[in-house]
Amino acid sequence: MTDPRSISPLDLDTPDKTFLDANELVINMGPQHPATHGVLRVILRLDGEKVLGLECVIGYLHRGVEKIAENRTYTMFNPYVDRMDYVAAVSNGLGYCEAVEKLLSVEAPPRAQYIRVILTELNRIASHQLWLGTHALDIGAITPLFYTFRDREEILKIFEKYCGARLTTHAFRIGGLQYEAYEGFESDVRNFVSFVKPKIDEYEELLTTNRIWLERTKGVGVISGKDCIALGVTGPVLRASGVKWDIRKAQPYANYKNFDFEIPTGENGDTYDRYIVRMMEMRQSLRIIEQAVEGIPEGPIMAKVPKVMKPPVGEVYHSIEAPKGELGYFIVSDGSTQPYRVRVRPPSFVNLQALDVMCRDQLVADVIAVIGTLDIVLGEVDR
Amino acid sequence: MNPSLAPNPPVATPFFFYGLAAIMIIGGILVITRKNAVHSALALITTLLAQAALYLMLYAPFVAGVQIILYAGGIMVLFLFVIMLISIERAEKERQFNKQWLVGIVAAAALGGLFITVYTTTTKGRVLFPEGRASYMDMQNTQGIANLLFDQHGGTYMFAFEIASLLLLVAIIGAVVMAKKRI
Amino acid sequence: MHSALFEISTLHYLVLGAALFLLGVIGVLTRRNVVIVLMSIELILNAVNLNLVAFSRYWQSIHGPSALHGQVFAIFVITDAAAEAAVGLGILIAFFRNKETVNVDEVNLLKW
Amino acid sequence: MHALVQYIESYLSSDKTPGTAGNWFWATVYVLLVFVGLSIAVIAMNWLERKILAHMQVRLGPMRVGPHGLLQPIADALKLLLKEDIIPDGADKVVFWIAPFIVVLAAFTVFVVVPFGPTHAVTDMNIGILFMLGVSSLSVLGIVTAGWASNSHYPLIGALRSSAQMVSYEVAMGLAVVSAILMTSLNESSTGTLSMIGIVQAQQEQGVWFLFKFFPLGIIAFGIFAIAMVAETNRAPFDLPEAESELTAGFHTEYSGFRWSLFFLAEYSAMIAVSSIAVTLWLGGWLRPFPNLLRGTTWDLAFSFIPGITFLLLGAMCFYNTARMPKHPLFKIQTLGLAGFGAVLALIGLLMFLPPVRDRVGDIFWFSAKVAGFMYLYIWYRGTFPRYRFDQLMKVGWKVLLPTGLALLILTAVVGMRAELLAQVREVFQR
Repeated sequence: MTDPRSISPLDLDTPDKTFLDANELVINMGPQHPATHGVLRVILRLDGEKVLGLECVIGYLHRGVEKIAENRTYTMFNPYVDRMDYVAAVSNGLGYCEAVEKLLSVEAPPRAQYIRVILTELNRIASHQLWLGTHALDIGAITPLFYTFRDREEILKIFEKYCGARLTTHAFRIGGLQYEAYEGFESDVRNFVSFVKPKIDEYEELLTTNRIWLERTKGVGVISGKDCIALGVTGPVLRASGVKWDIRKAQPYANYKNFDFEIPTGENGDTYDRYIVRMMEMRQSLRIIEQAVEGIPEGPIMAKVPKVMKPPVGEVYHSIEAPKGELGYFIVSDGSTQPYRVRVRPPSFVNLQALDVMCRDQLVADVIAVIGTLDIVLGEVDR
Repeated sequence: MNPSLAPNPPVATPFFFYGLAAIMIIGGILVITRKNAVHSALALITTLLAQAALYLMLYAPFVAGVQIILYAGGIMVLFLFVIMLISIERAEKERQFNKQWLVGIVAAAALGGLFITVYTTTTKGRVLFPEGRASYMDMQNTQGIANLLFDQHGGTYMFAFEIASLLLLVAIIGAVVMAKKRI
Repeated sequence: MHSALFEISTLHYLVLGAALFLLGVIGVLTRRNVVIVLMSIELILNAVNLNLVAFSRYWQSIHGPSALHGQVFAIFVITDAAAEAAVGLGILIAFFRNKETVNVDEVNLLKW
Repeated sequence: MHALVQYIESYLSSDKTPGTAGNWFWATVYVLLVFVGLSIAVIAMNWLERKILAHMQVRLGPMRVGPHGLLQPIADALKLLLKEDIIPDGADKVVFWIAPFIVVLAAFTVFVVVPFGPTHAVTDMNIGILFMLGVSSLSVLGIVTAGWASNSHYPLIGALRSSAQMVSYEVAMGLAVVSAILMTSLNESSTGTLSMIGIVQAQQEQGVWFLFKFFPLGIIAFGIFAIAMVAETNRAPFDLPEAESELTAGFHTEYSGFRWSLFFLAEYSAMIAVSSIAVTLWLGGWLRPFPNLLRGTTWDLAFSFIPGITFLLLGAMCFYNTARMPKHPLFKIQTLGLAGFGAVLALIGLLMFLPPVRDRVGDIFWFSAKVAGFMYLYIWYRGTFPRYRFDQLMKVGWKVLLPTGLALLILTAVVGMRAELLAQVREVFQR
């Protein structure tokens, strides 16, 4: 038998014969498919139900965000980053703001840093909740979706109260925050933390020891830590494969070094481990939020930044740990008001490359589980 | 034995017989003339179900049940399954009949002639198969069959039954060996 | 004549069985598609079954209600039909995989 | 007029089902009643499933059409009937047209032998359970042909999966059923029966529901059947043939409008049908609960009030919710409607206290209540479980349920015939 990796999924020369003769049956999944999380198109090469290889076709949601950046000022581009990973808009904003701040050599004041951390971690929980709901839905459990959406609603309410938007928040400004935390922000966050803790237990009750869930996720989409590093996979996927790599610890940004939290890791690198890692990350995020909300200092929320930003000529790469992995911004400044080039390193895009490796020799149903477990957002993949 | 289970005397027998016979014959003709194998299979299913109804008319409810559950629900699903696995579009465009029309007609005519002869032969003024109508029986058919197959002292057909089970085992293994690409 | 047509006797079933049998024979001899040939064989087996059950009823009228031998035979025939269909279709699949045809007159692997 | 009354009375005092008694008129009436009742049950099931599932998932479910969405299924049905009936261009038109009817016919025909009471069945067949299994297995044909006729990849995969699944689980199901049938024959006269009514009567005579007979064998058989029947009806967690996230909608992806609603109808009536088999074989069919513990005429009388009380309670629930309706002029019609619905339910409840009605609806009520329990289980599964993968499904069917079923069958026979076996063993030792 030939090595399945030598077969290109797009090798369409061999005729698509029949089901019976389906040494190579090519099936097109997406872009309109309920389980591809938007407009991902996957071309599957199957042997019966076994996946010989697959190729992702992306770009159905391409909006040219990086090009747009070159025609906008630094401030004007800020809202656009929210549209990339729209379920974790706050993290995207944080990454961009910090990158530009690095370029300008300013630092946001402590109070702003604390509020940023709270909002970003809240957003991480929201993102993981949405992931859990849709992932479970893909595997056939419909109920967790409604549970997670119910609880995510509380986070979105806090966002709405804080900055007026629920999804594409545009919460941060370069140099700090535009809005002071509203009256009762801290108590809202505290209430949320005590509200959501038992809810996470509830999700785990539904799934963690569920026999069918275990059978569907254990040993599915296995990827080793070595492969992850070779492919550039980051985030929970990398950590579930046993690599303890979290930019919040490795290259602390914002003021994460002030907080005490752990990096959950898995061992087997399968779908179940990724599920467990994300569940534990939600708990760790709550821990960070608890610490941050206790320690919010008084003070200004905006550093001194010029009205018209003209960063010095140079380039900067800054990355943060977004819910889905390493989110990096590479910005080249030519000294004008507009960036010369902005390149985004979106975690979803890079993680999606691992799909092929993870799905080889698995079944079609597993492809869906693996797409779910990679937690991709097509807005970010296509930009 | 439950007396309330005694079947009723037959109603409108000729009507049902000719109706079902017509369904069976038309179904049979469709089976051998359709281009598309799925259509043939559906026609065959109709024939089989009509035949199950005929079994009921013959007071053979158990055989009728077996006919439905095994033939229509089992074997025909297998047929449909296989038809879907092999390409139909191509098969449909090809020539449907081989060049054995003559052989077919001759064989059919010979056999038909044989049947007619047999059915109309009279010996000593009696036809070979008299028009004996079975009287109505209030026997529990299923238990009767069970007694023949395996009663306490080893039924008449116990050995044949075991052989049949062996045959099925052989068929299972044979089918798996034939159809599986890699064992 | 009227009563002969409208009083359904064993002979009626026998004639119906003969007709089905002939249809099956014609199908087996003239069709090229193996699947349809197999289905025609099923038709033949069913014709036989019909005769068996009809005879069983006739036999019952002579030897009492427990003389169900014909029905037992019919059940054996159905068992055989299941085995035959499974093996036949298995062979068909194996054949189709090699030759990519289901035509019975191209089954000439043993010919040289 | 007098003749008519006499005719009806002659029926009421009959101890046979109309089919067995050869009563064509009542048989037709029964067929119509079963058909109408089944349609109502499917409609109610549609509403209940959406409501119960919604409440399990912290949402409200349909609330707009009628009070608490009571008229939603009717609105849905109207919508489906008015929708365009699309037949894809490449489809095999005839087969595409026939397939849903095969499924519906198979799903509805089985109800001919379902015993709602000792005399409340269309007919009582000698081979009742065999007939039910056989006819319900015919729906596979409809599903396969529907998937094939759509001439599209996803429906075809769905159909192939579906047929493989249903054929595999039929085996385990059959073994469980056979062990229950074996139990009917383990009595003094050692005559068993395949008749649905006969099976329930056997449980009555032996004084035990087969669920509890030869503990725990009965429960294991019931468990096998309960798993297999979910797979057989393609419901969660075995809903792979219509796995939404994988195959969009499985074999009926290309169907729309009326034809799609036929599949829907067939799915739900098949659920009711297999639940009826389970109730008949293991849960004592129309027999009331606790026949052994709470016996005697007093208890019989007490239990005969339960149907009426249930309906009264349902009516009371409606009135309670009427009081909770928003006090806004826009809600006036809805409030009145809910109150009216409650009044109708309460009226039915009161009717059920009348002695002649009471005596005749008790068995139907208990049968329906048990089936309703299964329906709730179906909804519960759907709200709780993820979906199996296809190889895992086959593994469960062939490697778990089938060997268990075989062992169970042998064990049931051994336990049932232990006296004879012991006698033979003793004989051998004495020799």
